[in-house]
Order: sequence, then structure tokens, then C-alpha cells
Amino acid sequence: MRPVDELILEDGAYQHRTLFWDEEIYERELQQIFARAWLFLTHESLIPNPGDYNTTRMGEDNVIVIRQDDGSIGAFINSCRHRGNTVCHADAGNTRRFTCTYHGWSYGRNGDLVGVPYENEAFFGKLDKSQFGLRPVAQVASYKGLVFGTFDPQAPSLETYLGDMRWYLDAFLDVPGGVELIGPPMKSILNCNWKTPTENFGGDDYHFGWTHAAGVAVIGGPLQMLSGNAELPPDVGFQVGSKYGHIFGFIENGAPALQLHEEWRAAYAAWIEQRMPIMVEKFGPTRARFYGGHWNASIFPNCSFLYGTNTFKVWQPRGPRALEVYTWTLVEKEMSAQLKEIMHRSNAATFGTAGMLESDDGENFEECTRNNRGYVSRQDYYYTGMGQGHEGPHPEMPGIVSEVLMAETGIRNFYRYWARMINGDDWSRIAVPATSPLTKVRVA
Amino acid sequence: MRPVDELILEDGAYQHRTLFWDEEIYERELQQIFARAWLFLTHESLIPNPGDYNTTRMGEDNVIVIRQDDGSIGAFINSCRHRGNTVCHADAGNTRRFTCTYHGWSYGRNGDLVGVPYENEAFFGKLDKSQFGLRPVAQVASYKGLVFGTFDPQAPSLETYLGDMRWYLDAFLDVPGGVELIGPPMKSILNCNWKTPTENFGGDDYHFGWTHAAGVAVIGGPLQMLSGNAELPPDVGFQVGSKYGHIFGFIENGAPALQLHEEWRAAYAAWIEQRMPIMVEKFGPTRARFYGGHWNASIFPNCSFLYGTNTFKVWQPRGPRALEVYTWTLVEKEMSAQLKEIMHRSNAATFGTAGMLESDDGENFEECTRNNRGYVSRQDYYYTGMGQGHEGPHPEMPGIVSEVLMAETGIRNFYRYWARMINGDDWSRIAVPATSPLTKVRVA
Amino acid sequence: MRPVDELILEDGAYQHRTLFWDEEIYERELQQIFARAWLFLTHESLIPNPGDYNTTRMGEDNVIVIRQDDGSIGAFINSCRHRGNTVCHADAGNTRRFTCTYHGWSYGRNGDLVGVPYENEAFFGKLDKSQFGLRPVAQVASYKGLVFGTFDPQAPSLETYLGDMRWYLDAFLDVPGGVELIGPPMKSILNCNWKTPTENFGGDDYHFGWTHAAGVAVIGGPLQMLSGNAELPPDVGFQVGSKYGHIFGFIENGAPALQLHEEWRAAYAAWIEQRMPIMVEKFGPTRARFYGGHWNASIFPNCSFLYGTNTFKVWQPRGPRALEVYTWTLVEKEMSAQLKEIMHRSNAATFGTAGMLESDDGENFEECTRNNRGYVSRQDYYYTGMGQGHEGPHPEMPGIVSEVLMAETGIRNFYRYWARMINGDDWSRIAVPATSPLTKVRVA
Amino acid sequence: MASTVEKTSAVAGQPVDRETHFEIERFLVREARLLDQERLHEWLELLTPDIRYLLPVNEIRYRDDTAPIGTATGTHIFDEDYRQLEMRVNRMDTKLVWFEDPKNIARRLITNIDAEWTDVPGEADVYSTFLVYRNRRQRDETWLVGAREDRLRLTDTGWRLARRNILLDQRVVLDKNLHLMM
Amino acid sequence: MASTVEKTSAVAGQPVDRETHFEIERFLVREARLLDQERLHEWLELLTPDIRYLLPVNEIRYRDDTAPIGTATGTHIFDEDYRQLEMRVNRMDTKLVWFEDPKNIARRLITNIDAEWTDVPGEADVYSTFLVYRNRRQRDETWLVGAREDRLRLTDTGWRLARRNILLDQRVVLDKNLHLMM
Amino acid sequence: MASTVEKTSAVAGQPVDRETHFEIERFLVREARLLDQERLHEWLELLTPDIRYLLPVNEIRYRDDTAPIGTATGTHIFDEDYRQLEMRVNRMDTKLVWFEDPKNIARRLITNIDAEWTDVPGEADVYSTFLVYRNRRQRDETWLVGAREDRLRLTDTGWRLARRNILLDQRVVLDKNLHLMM
Ligand code: FES
Ligand code: FES
Ligand code: FES
Ligand SMILES: [Fe+3]
Ligand SMILES: [Fe+3]
Ligand SMILES: [Fe+3]
Repeated sequence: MRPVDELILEDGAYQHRTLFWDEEIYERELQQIFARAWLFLTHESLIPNPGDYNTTRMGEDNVIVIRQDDGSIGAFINSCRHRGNTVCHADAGNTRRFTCTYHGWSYGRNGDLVGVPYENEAFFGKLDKSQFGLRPVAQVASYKGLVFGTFDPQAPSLETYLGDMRWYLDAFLDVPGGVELIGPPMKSILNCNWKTPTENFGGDDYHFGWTHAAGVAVIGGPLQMLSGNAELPPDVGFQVGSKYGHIFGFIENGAPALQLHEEWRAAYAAWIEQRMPIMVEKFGPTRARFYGGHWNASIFPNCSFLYGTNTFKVWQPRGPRALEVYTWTLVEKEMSAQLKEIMHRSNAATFGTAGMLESDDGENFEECTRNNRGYVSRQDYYYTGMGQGHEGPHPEMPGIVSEVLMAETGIRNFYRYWARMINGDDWSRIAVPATSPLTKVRVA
Repeated sequence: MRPVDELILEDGAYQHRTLFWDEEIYERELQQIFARAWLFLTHESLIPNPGDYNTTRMGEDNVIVIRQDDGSIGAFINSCRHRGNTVCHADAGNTRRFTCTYHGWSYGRNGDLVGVPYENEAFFGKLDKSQFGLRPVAQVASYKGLVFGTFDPQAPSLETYLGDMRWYLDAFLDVPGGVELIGPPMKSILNCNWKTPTENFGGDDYHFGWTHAAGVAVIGGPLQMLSGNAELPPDVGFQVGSKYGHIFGFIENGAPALQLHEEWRAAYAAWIEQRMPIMVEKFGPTRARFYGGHWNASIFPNCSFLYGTNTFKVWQPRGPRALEVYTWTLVEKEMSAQLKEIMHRSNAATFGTAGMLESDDGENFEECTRNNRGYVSRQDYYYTGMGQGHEGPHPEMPGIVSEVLMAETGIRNFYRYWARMINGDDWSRIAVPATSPLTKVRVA
Repeated sequence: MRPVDELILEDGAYQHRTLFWDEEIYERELQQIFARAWLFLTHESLIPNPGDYNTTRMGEDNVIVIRQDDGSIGAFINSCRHRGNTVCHADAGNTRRFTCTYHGWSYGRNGDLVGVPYENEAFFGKLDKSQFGLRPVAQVASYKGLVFGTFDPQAPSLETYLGDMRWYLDAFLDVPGGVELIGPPMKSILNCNWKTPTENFGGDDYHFGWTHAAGVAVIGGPLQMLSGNAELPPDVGFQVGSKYGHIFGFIENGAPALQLHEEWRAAYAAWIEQRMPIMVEKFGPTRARFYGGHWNASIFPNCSFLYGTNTFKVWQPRGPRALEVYTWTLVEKEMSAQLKEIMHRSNAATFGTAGMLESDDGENFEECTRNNRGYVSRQDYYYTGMGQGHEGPHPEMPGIVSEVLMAETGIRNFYRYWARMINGDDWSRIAVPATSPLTKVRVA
Repeated sequence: MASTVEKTSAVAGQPVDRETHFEIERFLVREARLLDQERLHEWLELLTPDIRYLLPVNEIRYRDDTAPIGTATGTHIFDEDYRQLEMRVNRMDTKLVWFEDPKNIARRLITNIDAEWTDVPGEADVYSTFLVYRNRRQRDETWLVGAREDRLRLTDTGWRLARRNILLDQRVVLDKNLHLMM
Repeated sequence: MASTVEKTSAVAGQPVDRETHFEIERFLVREARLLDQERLHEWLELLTPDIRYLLPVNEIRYRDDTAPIGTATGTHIFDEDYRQLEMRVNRMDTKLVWFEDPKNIARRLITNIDAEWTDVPGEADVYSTFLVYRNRRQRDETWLVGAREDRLRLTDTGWRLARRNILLDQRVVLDKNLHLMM
Repeated sequence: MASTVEKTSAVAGQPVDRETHFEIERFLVREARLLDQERLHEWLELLTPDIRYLLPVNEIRYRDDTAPIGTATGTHIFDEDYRQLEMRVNRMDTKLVWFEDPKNIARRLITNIDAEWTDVPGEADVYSTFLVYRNRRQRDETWLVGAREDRLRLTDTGWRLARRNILLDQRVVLDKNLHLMM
């Protein structure tokens, strides 16, 4: 593995292709990123009652996320402390205990080891059960319904970690009644590195008109003109890179653009219009704009969503060249059942496993990884310099903001923070504003 | 790979989870364990006549085991000395020569290179054929019909290697007429580390009532009460760990317990009863008990059997996360054809590839390996402290003996010897009695 | 990885078995051999017109080979310079541009980046497109229709690289009108190391009678007597090892031997007879003999062909234990359509994917690799000492020539050059005549 | 072709007669062939205007787990009506679907056909199992196994597909997409 | 359903008539569906009391090798009578089979059905090939291909399975178990 | 067996009648079984003397690419007449084919049979799909999926195979050879 300052050059504009292939780099990612960063677990709405649980993954670790009796949420590694067997095989459910199928040890909702067969006869009553509870995730927290966890006890609070990104997120998370995710999630695989879809969903409006030329052509609506890059989108937008590597991109008034049919878009537009006054009052005109626009966003390292469309995804890494995609639908709690149905179906038909736009993206992502199989190809760098020098602080909006919609501002930001994390930098150093030392200039 | 004294702690009570995942540790196992220890090859009864052969594996090496003209048994690596092609593709057969399909070199029963096409025209008669015989397994020996081999010329004799374990084994191997294996073996795969089934079949009575709750419930018989850990087994038993890492576990009077039907159990019980006087005379009351009981046992590193049930297995490693299982039925030569048939069918229906109990075990084994995919999970230790402090030398029985049936005595013993072997210790050091230096205490 | 002088011993007569298994050695091969040597790309006849292209591989790198507007041939890595996506998914075609499906960057026939969406809006016209053309293959050249490329700008010219081998090749490449390849190529896989089929097709007449005993028996013709090594071939022949590791083997008068039917052989023989006077005049009697004989040959590192049969193959490596075979039919341009058809069908029926002789070879090749899975097996050496001491310079013919047909002269030569390349020797050192320093003697 | 009258005389829940079974088998085999050949507009003609085309997600729950949790209203990978299916076909017509150019190969093997009459005259419930294989680019493969619960309707122009519920036997779809009709 | 009389008039070794073939095809398709749906007690009802259910191990020997060696009496992965099969079904009823909870998905695709009359009146030898697919937990897959040599018997209550010899086309079973009926 | 007369009265391009379909289905199922059982000489008897047996290479081209380039006259993995097929069978008889000893297991699952009359009396165009599975040595597997376009001819001794075009759904054949008939 090359030194980090040879992996990421020119403020994130160049990434060495080994980032998308190398096993050693991936091991470092598991250690320095997935064992330290806040990772998306589930949404509170999916486990409302005590004992409700979901199983998911953090990096390559299997975890159980379960509502506690006191209403809080706990998360635990899904592996028995005795010989390591899986203690829960379901995607979701409600339970008082998780009983291991191997020797019958059982664990409570809080992870405590509560049952051990033949505890007296075999252990002579001397087993210190308190030493053998399920390994807890170090910190678990919820931000307005979105539940995250980190394996690092030293990690800053979730609020601190989300940082500036909250200023944007609130503009829909704080809608009256809040939001929820509709599950169960679809699950599928991608034979690509986990960073590629994260950067794409977070900050790549540039691909939309070409990759999705066919889909937008038949869906119609305000973005149809983008098909084949015929024209620039009707309204302007911008990209943002924020502290800790989060990415945010915005298209004015685009929210309903990818709902499947004209009248579905109308229904969603009507909903937004009806809600808008409340949002304006709450956030003022600038931020309220976000509520009516279309977002692409990624929360570092592997959680992405498109507000408006309304797809919500986690890219679960599985080695450096593959991942599993979990896909939910994001809706507002107070929307009508019909509107939620419209969004759930539109999401499935666009970015679901059989979605028309999903199928446009997948191969591009995979080939960006698979071509690194070539030894000579792999010695090269990828390039994301678009909009460099045309971005910076903004009077009203936090983070580094691009001048125009088509910019790789957020992507460069993502790789700058990737470099700090992979370096093993202390959290305090990672926190300093994102003007980075990675200015080594590439020699072609 | 961590230093060995960080891999195995507290006399074998803790094993670092990388033992069940790491490629580097596995390479060391191939070098220090599978290239040095005595490995099970076949049973003499399966290759009775000159030229009879079986093919099998030693670690990841393919070998041929063949009865020599003088009645002895030889074993050779199944790879041509010219370009490396396989010289025998059959599971079993009888032959005078193994002829390579590539260039036609042929080898005799004793591995000698006996035929080389165009030896004069192409080699001008100058090829020293004695230099190119099939690579022999360094030592091959039989213990009362069970044939083992080792690649290590320095390895102690098979008798020495089996050591104390012989005192137990003899109690059924020395039955009048001796024992035999019924083949051909079933072969299937397990996506788990090879050590997990070895420890389980050798010394894990603790899992029986829970893992196999359903099977014993419908089979009935004396062990039925164990289903779901309802009660402790009717008669007592114990676990033993012996020199060189062998494991032995015993349940009083359990021999016929897992024969499939009431009358089948009766038939087997009748056979034992009829034989018992001879065994008592031969071994005295203590050891004769073994003949009527049920055993779980593993011969280090990867050969296991259940006396009584009567399944005999070898866990052929295939990388750190997979193996192939070979399964034979173990019977006494002098049993009637009907009784052998009962045992062969009972074995298939319980621990065969489609066996009801086999299907209970497999997933547990696999998950104990697969959960180590998680980087954070993998930093932890597994625990087998059951019965620690309640075991020791026994007035009558060799090895370290547990006070009660449910104990991980044999499993700890297995890992203590694993540590000595992996360390590359000289055979003389490995031989010293099994009170080990691995007393480093784990800090949770 | 062992030092090179322990990998190849006694002038190439012994190769350590890790050469056919080890990942680290393979990485070195990609770097020192496939990123430096001249590799076969295509035949000029397959891309006659401007814009005609084939896609293929160089080592593990995907490349496009395309006829330029000026009639020259260019080759480029088939990976977009932006995020790395594949720019061409077809096997062959004709195009003006390659447009990436991800963001729509497009590249001209000469690899130049000619189209970038929103170049002004997104890049503010400041993108230096000249920096982002497709990565060119450093050198591309054609030798009498056979097109090769190398990633190494320092590599000697193709003519120099082919060296002495040209003296042999010309004997059919210079036939009036020249030769051509019939495509599209068949593609199949082999789970073996890439060196095994290269050495086999290049210099292993020794396997023919035994491996292909069945095929030659039913095809009949002059080689039928070789079936089961019944007799030596009717006419003599020899093996040659030439500079840079190329291999050449020759059987007198054998050219039509493997055409499928008697009258097909007759038709081909008639063609040769009719052509022979021209060839004799052009090359003199010695070399003209080649035109009527059957050749096995490999151009270092992974291109093989059988003149006469007339199969042409490239062994595309895919890790140390697998490869993809590309198979074309080699014919003379001026042959009649019927004769070309005969050869195309004979090639398919003998060395095509479903070929009778192809199916004889495949498993031998695979087992020579797969048996190295064994740790003990892998510590050994393979042996190719046949004819050592019975070879040397020849009064008329260049290279090291064997006294008799059955000799591993060319194979030893191949491994001597493999050792020089893998060593990272400078091209000037590689060039010195092939009496090698690899004389370390093996200790059995 | 047996007349509608004849059919409607059939008893609900009863297996269809041999002749009808043959017709239905022909229908499913030819439908599969149309899809394999990418004759998508002809395929649309085999659908009724009120078609419902479904593929539900297989969420994994323990056997004793009945109560749905969270907001889960169930998720479908396909939940399409005629208009959505037509949109997919029209999308292919744009020739802008890079994923399908060069053309992907897909093959649908239909087996275990079992049909019975419903209480709606002229409508049959048809069960079938499938193996769908996709091969694309140099060597990418997709293997899908499952079953289909179809409602077929006998119209004046022959049998038509009125409903399809696809039971895809996977929890995690083992490919980058399901960009094909089953 | 054709009457037994009719059948017994058939000639041993002859392919069954088209009508009988259709009945047998229906029988095998519905049997497979019952197993896929885990309706195991209904499946037991399709077996004769004297059923023999076999799956032999494919030991690999050279073609010229005739003499059996060693004690080998042959090994069967399944060698079951009605009582053993019933025991397996009862075991599932205990709800203690952790391996099957959450439920595994299994799909049996039955093809190449070929039937001929035997010299026993009302009994047919039926050959069929299969692809059995199992999908469990998040993404574990099992793929099994082979053939079955069945003896079917026509009883007053219809066709019943009297014997099944499963030819599983594997030497090494490429999964942790064969915990499913084929 | 329906008489040739009856057949020739059929209309070109029309699906065959149910009875004929049954005969053709029997033919293909038994042909597959003969091959699985390695009864190769009996298989040869099912071929017409003028048989053409083809398996073309699937070269990958963009959809808008019509013009063939280079010298490409097309390549076939199989391009065989009766004499070549007979040579393959005779080769197996030599007992010198090491690759097939010990015997390989191969299983051919034939599905989606669809037949229609041609304008040649007594000849039908028959489409079918296949899954071919091969298992050999300890655990090598080959999985092949595709379709066959057959021409069947009704002769005095029954149906015979006059032409077979195999559509193997792979660009890169994912095994070391195709040493088996499909
Ligand atoms: S592994 Fe869980 S109880 Fe033993
Ligand atoms: S590899 Fe065995 S004879 Fe050459
Ligand atoms: S990756 Fe090719 S244009 Fe972006
Ligand atoms: Fe996209
Ligand atoms: Fe067990
Ligand atoms: Fe060969």
C-alpha cells in the first residue's frame, strides 16, 4: 500500500486506482473507517416497540439493532460469545431473548447473557456471565429517527459527526411529524468498490443525463430535457462538501421529478406546496427551498439517499470489489397512505433492484472497479477535478459550496476525509476544516 | 499473525478468533501440523489385497494409499514427477501401475517410475528413473486396522503418537475379530474451519441436547430426555484430553442410543451383552465399560468418530474457511450382515450427508467461522472454560480427566497441543505432559 | 517468493512448483513480463479498414486495438480516464468514437479525448483534454500481419524481439499473399497456469502420442501410428529454443496430418505441393521444408500456434491458476474458400473449444496447476531435462537446436528467459545469448 | 382452441382438462420465447389491460413471528400495471439503454406447469417454476430460480396474462439488478 | 382417471399412452409442489407403505474396474423406508429443527419425464430429471442436478410412489447437508 | 404413431397438433436420455444421414453494427456432419479417451419444447431450451444453458434429427472444453 499522500492528490482531485482494488487498503478501511465512523443502522420507525429488532451489518460485522425496554436502542454483534455462532438469523422481528442454536446460551434484549444450560452442573455456578454478554456497539444514537452506531468509544457524538450536514438534513427531517423508512429493504449486490456508489449518489449530478438518458426520456417531467445531456436542468443547483466527508447536492424544485407518472408528480407537488408555508416559517426562504428541491446526498462513509425520489440506500462493503445494497423508501410520516404508496412504487421502479435507473448505474460502478484488475491500468489515477477553483465557503450555507450544479466538489471532499481517516488521524485532527494538506501535485 | 501466546490463553480456555479465519495461520497449520502430524488415510479392510488402493488427502495434498505386494501399505503423493499431472483419478480400485495421461510415465505399486516412453530415443537411456518415483509419504503405519501417515520422517512412531489414547481405543479395537470401516465414504463440504468439527466431535457433549433437540426427540431411546436439555443424561460420563492433543468423551451405557429404531437398538444391545464377558475378561470391569458406552473422540488433528453411533469422519481442510467431510460406518468385523446393515443405515440417517443430526451441526460449525469475516468480531476470543479446575489426572485412567460429563477438558487440551505444534516446537518438547505454559491471562 | 536462482535450476531443467501456484510470483509476472514483453493483439486482416477494432487483453489489462485513419494500428487501455469505466463492450466493430456510458466522455480512434459534456458549464473550458486521452499501449507493431503490442517504451523493436524466430516464421508468413486469421475467435477457460499450455504447444511433441492417443487413432493419417506411442513418427523433426524465450518444434512433412478426413488432407497436400516450388526458390530447400511440415510454436510469453493444423491461440492469464484461451484459424490468404473452410472446420474439430484433441489436453494442463494446492507437493520441482546435452547451435538453423524430435530443448529455453525477465533484468542483459547462469544444481 | 363456453362449464378449483393444459403450456412457452427474443411489443399483447405484475421481497422472519413490525407495508421489487410495463418497453425503444447494448442473452426455462380453474369463468390459476439465465459481456452470469403464480384469462383472441406473482427464491438478489422480465 | 383394468391391459416395457403420461406428469408436478410448500404430511400420503427411497453414493472407479474392493457393500445417503421418512416429517413437527427456522426456500424443477409399463399390472417405471435449488439465510445457495428412477403404482386412490432411486450427479455433495427430499 | 400422410396434410408455419407434439417431446426426452447414458451408437441412429450439427460462436457486437469486419466468415464450435459425429463416437470406442475415464456424469434437462410444421412435408422445426450439467472427478462442475433449433423429419422408422443449431448462451465458454453433445 502506497503512502496516503500518494493515494490522494491535489485536494482530492486524483485518487490512485488501487483504492478501488487493493486488499491491503481495504483492510485498513475496515480498521480505520468502518470500525471508527458512525454507520447507518436503521430508522426508529422500523423498530418502534420494545424487543423489535433489525439485523444489519457494520462494515463486515453482523449486528443486531434492538429497541430496549426503556425505549432506547441498543446494538450488538450478532455472534455468540461461546464459540461464535450466529444468535439471530432473521431480518427483523420481536423477541425477549436471542438463544444460540449451538449450546443454547441465551441473551437478553440488552445483550446480557441470561441463560446458560447446566450452569451449575457444568460450570459449578462459577461462570461470570457478566463477562460474556453480546459485544455491544460502542455508541448508538438517533438523529431525528435515523439510527447510527459506531464501534469507536472515542468517536465524537453523532451530532458533532453530522456537523454542518445537519443544517441541510433538518430541512426535511424536521418536517412536521418527521420522516420514516418503508421496509423491508430490498437487498442486492454490486461487484464494485463501496466508495464508487457513495460518491455517485452523493455528488455526481454530472452522470445523470447520460447514464440515465433512457429512463428520464420515458418518465418525462422536468428532467426529461436532460436526456442525452440535451440541455442543462431547468433550475440551478449546487454541490456541497461538509466536515467529516459528507456530500450534498441540490437541484432547485426537482423534488417530484422522478415520480413515475405525471399525476403522481402532481400529487407529490401538491403535498409540498401545502407544506411549504410551514417550512418557510420554520427555516426561512433559503432553507425552505431545499424542501421543494431534489437532493443527492451521502453520509460518510456508506449511506446515501435521494430526497424527492425518495430512495435511501446503504452500501454494505464485502471485500474491496463487492458490496450489498440495502434499499428503503423514504417518506414523511404524515403523508397519506396513497402518497406513500406512490413513492414506494416510484422508488421501486426507478432505484429499486429492478429499477429502470438502478440498472443504468450498476454496470458503470462495476466496471470502474473491475478494470483495476489490469496491472498497468491499476498504476494510474482517477480524476475528479470538475469545478476545482469554483467552490468555497458560502455566505449563507455551511461547508464548501460549488458555484454550479455540475461539480465534483463533494467528491473531492469525500476523498480528503477518506485520506484523514485511513491515515489513522486522531478525531481532533480529522475535525479541522476541510482545507487539506493533500496538495501534492500529480506528475502525469 | 499474532504471537502464539496471544492466540491461545489460559491453558487453552481462550482461542483468538483469527484461528478460524486467517490465511497466514492456515499456511502455518499446513506446514507445522498437516505436514508433521499423523493423518488418517484409510482402514486396512478397505484395501485388503495387493494393488488395492484408495485416494485421499493429507492436508491439501492428494495421496494414493495402496496395498503393496508384500502386504504392507504404501502412500504416495498423487502427482506425476514430470510436469505434475494427477496419476490416479479414481476413489478406489486395484492396479499394477499408475500411468500418467499426459506423457505416459508409469509408476508401480511401490511408487517407482517403471515406464518412460521413448526412454532411449528421447533420454538416450540416461534418465535416472530412481530419482523420479512418486513422492512417498515419509511414514505409513497401521494401528489395529486404522492406517495413518505422516510427511515428517522425524515424527514419533504412530504408537507413541497415539500414546495414552490407545488405552481407550483398544477397548473396542481389540474386540475379537477387530473392526472395519464400511465404504465408500460419503463426501460433502462444510464452509467452516477444520478445528471446529474436530473439537465438537471430540469433546462437546454440551451441545448435544440443544443442537440435536429435534433428532433425539423423534429417535427416542435413552438420550431422548436430553432433547432441549430437559434433563442430564441417565448415566454419568466424562471428558479426557490426552498427549498430542487427542480428545475422548464418554457416556455410560450409551452405545446403542442413536440406532434409529427401538428394535435396532435392542439388536445392538444384545450383541454388546453377548460380547461383554469377553471384554471384561480382556480389559477388566473399568475399561470394559467403554465397550458398552457411547464415545465421542478426535485423533489430533482432524479425525473423529463416535463409537456406538457408529460414524467415522475425517475433516479434510480446504483453506481456513472450508473443508470436505469423509464419512464411513464403523462396525465390528464379526457382526452379522444384518447388524452391519442396521448400523450402516443408522449412521446414514443420523450423521450421513442427509443425516438428521448432521444437518443440525453443519450450520453451527459454519457460522462459528463465517462470523469472523467481521473485522471487529475477529479481534475477540472464543471461550471454552467449562470444567476448568474440575479436571486432572485420574487414578485409573490416563490423560487429563474431567469430573463430569459436560466439560471442555478435551477441547482445551486440543488447543494447547495446537499451540505447541503451530509454534514449530520440536517433537521432544511437544511430548512433555500437557500442563502448558499458555497461562497468560486474558484482559477482557 | 524464493530467489529466482532457486526457482529455475540446471539451465531450465527444473522449475519450482510455486511458479504454477504462487500469487506473489504471478504479480511479478504481470509487472516484469506482461507489462514489458511484446504480446499478441490481433491480425491485420481482422481490422482492415479505418475504425475497425478488436478488443482483447494484455496480461490482465483490457485493451482496444483499432485501425487508424492513416492505416496504422493503435492500441489503448479500455478504461475511461475519468472514473475508469469500460469505454467499449464489443468484441469487434467499426467506430469513429468510443463514448463512455457513465458521464459521456468520448474518445477518438487515436484515443484522444474529443468530447466532454458541459465542458464549458462544468469545467469552465479549463479542462486540458490532451492530458486525458485513453492510455496508449507504448509500442504497437505488425510483423507480416501479426500485430503485437508492449507496455514498455524501452522494449526492443518487435523485429529484434522476434529475433531468430523470424528465420522460421518467414517460411510461412512470406508465402505469396501472406496469411490471415479467421475469426471471431472461440473463447474458453482453463484452470491452469498460463505457462503450461505455452510450453506444451511450443515444445512438447513428447505428449502427442499418449495424450492424443484416441484422436489420432480415429483421424488416421501419417500420425496415426503415434497413437499410444506405438511408433516414432515417420519422419524426423527437432525442437528449437530461440532468443527471448520463443519455442519452435518441427515434424517433417506433417503439415496436413491433422486435417480431419483423408480427402481434406489430400486437398491441403495438393495445395502445398503446388506452392512448394515458389517456396524452394524463395527460401532454398532447407527452409522450404518447413512449409511442408507441421510446427508447434510459442512466441514468448503466451502466444502459440500449430502450423499445419492450423490453430492459433493466445493464453490470456487470469490469476496464477486460470486463463482464457482465444482460438483462431490460421490460413493462407490465397487459399480457395473451400480449402479455408476445410481448415476452419478441422481446427474446430481438433483444437477448438469442442475439439477432440483440445479435450485431451485441458485436464492435463489443469492438474499440473491444481496439484500445487498441496503444501508438501508445492515444495518440489518439476523436471524437463529431456535431451539435455543433446542440443546446441546448428550449422544452418538459428537458436539452440535439439538432435531429435522428442526433446525439451525449447521448454528449458522458455524458462531460462522467464527467469531473466522475472528477475527484472535490463533488456540488454536479457538479449545476451541463451547460455544461462542458472546452473545451480538441484539437491533431491 | 376450446370455446369459452366449454371452459366456463369447468368447476372452480379443479385441474384443467388435458386440452386446456396443452393450450396453457403453449402460451407460457411462447411467452418465454418472445421475451428471450426481445419481442417486447408482442409480449405486451399477451397481457390484459388490467394486468398486475408483482415480485415481493422475501423478508426473513422466524416461523413463530406473525406480527409485522415497524412501518413495513411490504416491499415489491416489481409492482407494476400495464402502464409501467409499457414504459419499460418504450424505454428499450429509445436505444439509449447502454446496459442492453451489446444485447444481453437471457433464457427462460419454464417447468412444473400446473393449472386449475377459478370461480371466474374462463380464468385459470396457473403455477409454474422457472430457471432464468442471463449471460452478458464477456462472462457475466445471472442465475435465477423461482415460481410464478399466474392468473390466465381466456379471451376471444386466446389466453392472456391477467396477473403474475413472481416468487423469486432469493433474499439478497445475487446480481446488480433484475433488468429482465420473468 | 383411467381405470386400473385399462392400464393392466398395457404391455410391459412399452411407453405409457398419452393419457397415462399426462396423469403421471401431473403426479410428479404436484408432488414437487407439495414438497416446495413443505406440506410434508400430504406428501407422505403419496407414498405406498412399502416405499423404498434411495440415494446411492457415486464412487469413482475406472471403466475397466469391475471387482468391488474392500468391505464396500455400497453406501446410500438415503436408504429409507416409510417409517424413516415419517420420522423425518415428525421431526419437522417438533419445531426444534433450528436449521429450518427461519424457513428455507427450496424449489424442485422436474423435467424429461419418461414412463413405461412394467410387468406388474398397474405399475410404471418413471424416469425424470431434476434441478433442485435451495436458498436460505441471507444468500446461501444449493444447486442439485440429477435424475430419479421411480416406480409408480396405480391404486384405487390414484398414483402412488412405490420406489425412488435418486441419481444425484455429484461425487462430493457441494453443501453442508442434503436436508431436503428430492 | 401418426402416419406421414396425416402429417403432410399439415400447414407450414402452423404449430403441430397435440399428438405430434407429444411424439416430438418423447423423441427429445429419449434422445437426451440416450446421451446421458452414453448410448452413443443408438444416438447416431436418431440422426438423418444428411444431419448438420452446429454451434456458432456468439461474437459480441453493438446493436447498430451490421457490417461484418475483417475476414470473419463466422466461427462454429461445432460444425459437423454425420461423418464427423460418427468419428466422435468411434473415438470414445477406442477406450483411449482419458478425459472420460473414470466416466463423466452429464445430465441434459430439456424444456420449452415448441414445434411447427415446415413447408417440407413431414418435417417440423422444433425449438427447445436446455440446461446441461456435467459433474466429473471429485467436484468439477459445468453448467450450460441455451436453446436448440432443430429440424425433425418423420421417416418410416419414426422421427429423426436432420439439423440442430445450438444456441449456447455464453461468449466465453466457462469450462476447459465442450466435450459433450447438447
Ligand atoms: S456457540 Fe453459542 S452457545 Fe455455544
Ligand atoms: S506429466 Fe506425467 S508424464 Fe508428463
Ligand atoms: S467514467 Fe467515463 S465519463 Fe465518467
Ligand atoms: Fe445514477
Ligand atoms: Fe452434533
Ligand atoms: Fe496436446
